[in-house]
Amino acid sequence: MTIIATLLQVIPYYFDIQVLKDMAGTATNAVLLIVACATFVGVISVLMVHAKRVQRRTEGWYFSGLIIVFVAIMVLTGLPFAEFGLGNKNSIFNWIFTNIQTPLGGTMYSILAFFITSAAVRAFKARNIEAAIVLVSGTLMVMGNAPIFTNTVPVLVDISLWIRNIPNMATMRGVMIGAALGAVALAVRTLMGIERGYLRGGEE
Amino acid sequence: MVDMIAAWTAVFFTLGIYSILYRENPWYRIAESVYLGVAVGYGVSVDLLYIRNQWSGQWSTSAGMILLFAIVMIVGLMWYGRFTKSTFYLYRWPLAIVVGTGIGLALRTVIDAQFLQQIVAQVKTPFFVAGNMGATINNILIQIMVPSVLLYFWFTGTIRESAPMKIVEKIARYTMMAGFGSAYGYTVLTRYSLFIGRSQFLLGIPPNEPSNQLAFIVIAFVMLASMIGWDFTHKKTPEA
Amino acid sequence: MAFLIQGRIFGLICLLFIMASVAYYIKRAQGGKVPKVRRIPGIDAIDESIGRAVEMGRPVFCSHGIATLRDSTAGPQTIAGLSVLNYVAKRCVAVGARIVVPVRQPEVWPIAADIVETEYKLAGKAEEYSSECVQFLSSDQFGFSSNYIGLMMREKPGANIMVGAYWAESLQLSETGSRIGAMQITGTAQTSQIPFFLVTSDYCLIGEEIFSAGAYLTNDAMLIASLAGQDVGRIFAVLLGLLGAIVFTMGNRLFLDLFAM
Amino acid sequence: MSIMDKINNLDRRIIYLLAWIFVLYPLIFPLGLPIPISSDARSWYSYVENNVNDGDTVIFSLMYGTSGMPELFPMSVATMKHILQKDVKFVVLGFWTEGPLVFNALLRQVNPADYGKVYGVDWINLGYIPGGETAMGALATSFQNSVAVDFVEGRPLSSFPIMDNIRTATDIDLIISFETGTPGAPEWLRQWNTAYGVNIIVGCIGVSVPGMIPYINSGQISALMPGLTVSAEYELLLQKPGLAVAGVDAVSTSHLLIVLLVVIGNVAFFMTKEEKK
Repeated sequence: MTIIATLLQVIPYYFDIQVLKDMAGTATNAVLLIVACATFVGVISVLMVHAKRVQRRTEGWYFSGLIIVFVAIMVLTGLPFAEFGLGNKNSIFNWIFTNIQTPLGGTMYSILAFFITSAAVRAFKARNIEAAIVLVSGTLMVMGNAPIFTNTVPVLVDISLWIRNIPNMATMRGVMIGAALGAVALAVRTLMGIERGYLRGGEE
Repeated sequence: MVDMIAAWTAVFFTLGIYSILYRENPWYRIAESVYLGVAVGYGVSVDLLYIRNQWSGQWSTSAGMILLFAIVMIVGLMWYGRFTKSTFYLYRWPLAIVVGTGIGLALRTVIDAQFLQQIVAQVKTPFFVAGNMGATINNILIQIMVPSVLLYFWFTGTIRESAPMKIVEKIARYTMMAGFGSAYGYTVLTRYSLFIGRSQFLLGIPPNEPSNQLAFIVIAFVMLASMIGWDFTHKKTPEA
Repeated sequence: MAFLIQGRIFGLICLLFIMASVAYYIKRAQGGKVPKVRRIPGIDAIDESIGRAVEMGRPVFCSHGIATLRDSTAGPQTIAGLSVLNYVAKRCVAVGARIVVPVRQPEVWPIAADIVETEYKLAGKAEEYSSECVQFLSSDQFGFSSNYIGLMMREKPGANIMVGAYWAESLQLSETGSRIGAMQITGTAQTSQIPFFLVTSDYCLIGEEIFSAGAYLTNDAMLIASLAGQDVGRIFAVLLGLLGAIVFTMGNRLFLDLFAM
Repeated sequence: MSIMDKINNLDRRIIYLLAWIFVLYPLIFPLGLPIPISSDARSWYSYVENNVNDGDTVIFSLMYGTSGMPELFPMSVATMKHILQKDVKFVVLGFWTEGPLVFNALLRQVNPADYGKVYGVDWINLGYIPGGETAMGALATSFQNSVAVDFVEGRPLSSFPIMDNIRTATDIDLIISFETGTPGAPEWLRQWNTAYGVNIIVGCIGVSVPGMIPYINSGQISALMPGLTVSAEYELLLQKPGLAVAGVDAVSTSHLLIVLLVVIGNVAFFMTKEEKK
């Protein structure tokens, strides 16, 4: 099954066969549907964990209760029945989305500013040559991005551009080519059925 | 009034997340739990809408497609076999299809974008650029660095341990440290841009809601006071 | 050439060549010829980190990234992460460490749960497996990471092993792990995230090392042999790039025409 | 414990507090630091100015959510203003769930009608298309099969005159993509550039920039707008200073903070090392 699905994607990419091309298109759409069907797997898993906590009144069970309540609200108001005023035009659904989910997402993302600072303070120390290289290139880059530095020392822009275009580009390209090789090898192993990680029978 | 509740709610959850910077605390746990609940529910609604839209799109156009749709749905339901002991292996069917498609997509695209295109770019980097010393040096550096990085990952055989490879390894490690260091430094900008965005939101700077500012001051005070007060009365320095 | 699509022929040749060399070495291994491999410190350290967690009486967190299985570049990384999970689960069950696997994708959850549960069953400890071992957190990227951070801050794992495709949450998770003093082994092929894993974790697998992690951990002859095939592809890539550039420097477009085939 | 030891083991929370101060202060009391203009901003400006011709059809794609807005929204607004000055048709679409939400926010900043553009004739909004890279590939083969109805009015695509001439990837001259992750430029390149040769320019967050450099060098991406600072420069080139210019002071101070902390950290590191000797 895995092999058929694989070939259906690969062959039409290299060979000009219209029938297969159409089949591949339909198959990809079908796969997206299959994946969408899995959506409740997550809900069930979350409920299994948190309903149990509420039931047993384990430490912090009221937080689990909070989770369940919000899952229920969002699932019910978000059902795709616009005819009954539900779905992405529902006012409760939208209110929660804009005033809770959006700020939470944005904040969570922005919290990285703090982490990147504290990690840099710890890691950017000239312990040895390699660490010193990280320190120098990292700090030059930080300076090259800030108008306060580039305005007084314009050459910083050229330096950081050079680092970006030469060592950084070389690193990314090397790692990328290597990762492509790794991915192909992994694909071969999976297709030959020897990489068991993802799909295991109960043998062993 | 309605706008105000909205502003205070948004500010509350924003600060709830930031409170983890001080330590793990109930404010964070509220924000975290609500986020989890909302996000799970939201994901479901997006997926269900997708299924419905697909059905009203191309899948309901002919009898053959409707039949296919039914088969796809049955396969989709097999995921749930996982939850009962007798049918748990059923989930492997949809999984096999999904994994196969993924590998197929990988095989057709990885080789092209991550392998060939990069080698083409390598080939287009000549060792000598007439009349441009700087570009010549840069190109030669690239021609040394990229193969070194690639060879660094060499897994098998004894060649990897040979003397010339030690030099390659050094070049590769230094290149990568410079490369990763610069990538790190560069990212600082993004992360701070995001935080600046959130700060503009908290301060109520347009296009954000001006009433955020008051909410920011009040809620930040309450959260900080409660956490620091608790630590103070319980005489324990919080763990970092 | 109407049958083969113009511009993709050379890509197909490369693909088939690499696949063939990988397959060749796998076949050769079946005949008993296994190449010697260099060690990767990060992979060797997994056992140490689990042992440390047990000593401290703390759980082990193991995550396989946040990607699906069907993304063309991130999907294989998820598979690689699951291979690592398989080994970590086996070790944890063997030494009695509590394992926690946070999952982001609904479609990946069943496999992750299956992998861990199977290891418990194989060791005859089926009753110790609970739904808390493999937790689905949220398909929202930061919903997932906020919950992961919360779990780490509360449970204070002794080891945090993350191998797979990560995006912005890489630093959120690994810096939190470092904050609570967990021993961290991380790895990803997402080039933009490697720097963060590199500076915050004890060991970091870079790029293709994650794909071979499964081979190293199982120590399966055939898996190891496939790495030799990968090395053939590596030499091929280096030669192609260098020769092509030399020819191009001399003003000949031979190689570029070849690529455009 | 000496002061230097303390600095070596600085409590993370002190760093966090400093970060708050260094960002909030310049936002409350703007410093008005000068902004030099880089080559990135110039090349983006000149690409849009010179390579987008009258009569072209452009895909305007917002591939980010509200979390990406601080960095990407200013450049999206500025580029939209730039595009609107030209006689081009544009299709708004995205493969990111929150894309339409962001676009609505963008409409509050720039209104195509002010530039004489008519919905359905000069531009159309197809909203969010789920399915990631797979859907991206499908869209390239047929707009009509991938998207049933438009996002604004919910009417079939055939009812809009603009869609008469837009059927497959070959009808598109340029993709402008603003993005925070996957799907993003690599997917666009694979499905649209490699496969159909459609040009693409990308606005991305700083973290994605190093990953984009190989594509820029190989010429697959025609222009790159990396992050907030360059957006501010672009706003100045366009002579429409906006959101990015306002935030750049805080960029300067926060970066200054990091450099200071790193320098102090290294001084402390070497001083304690000396002592131990």
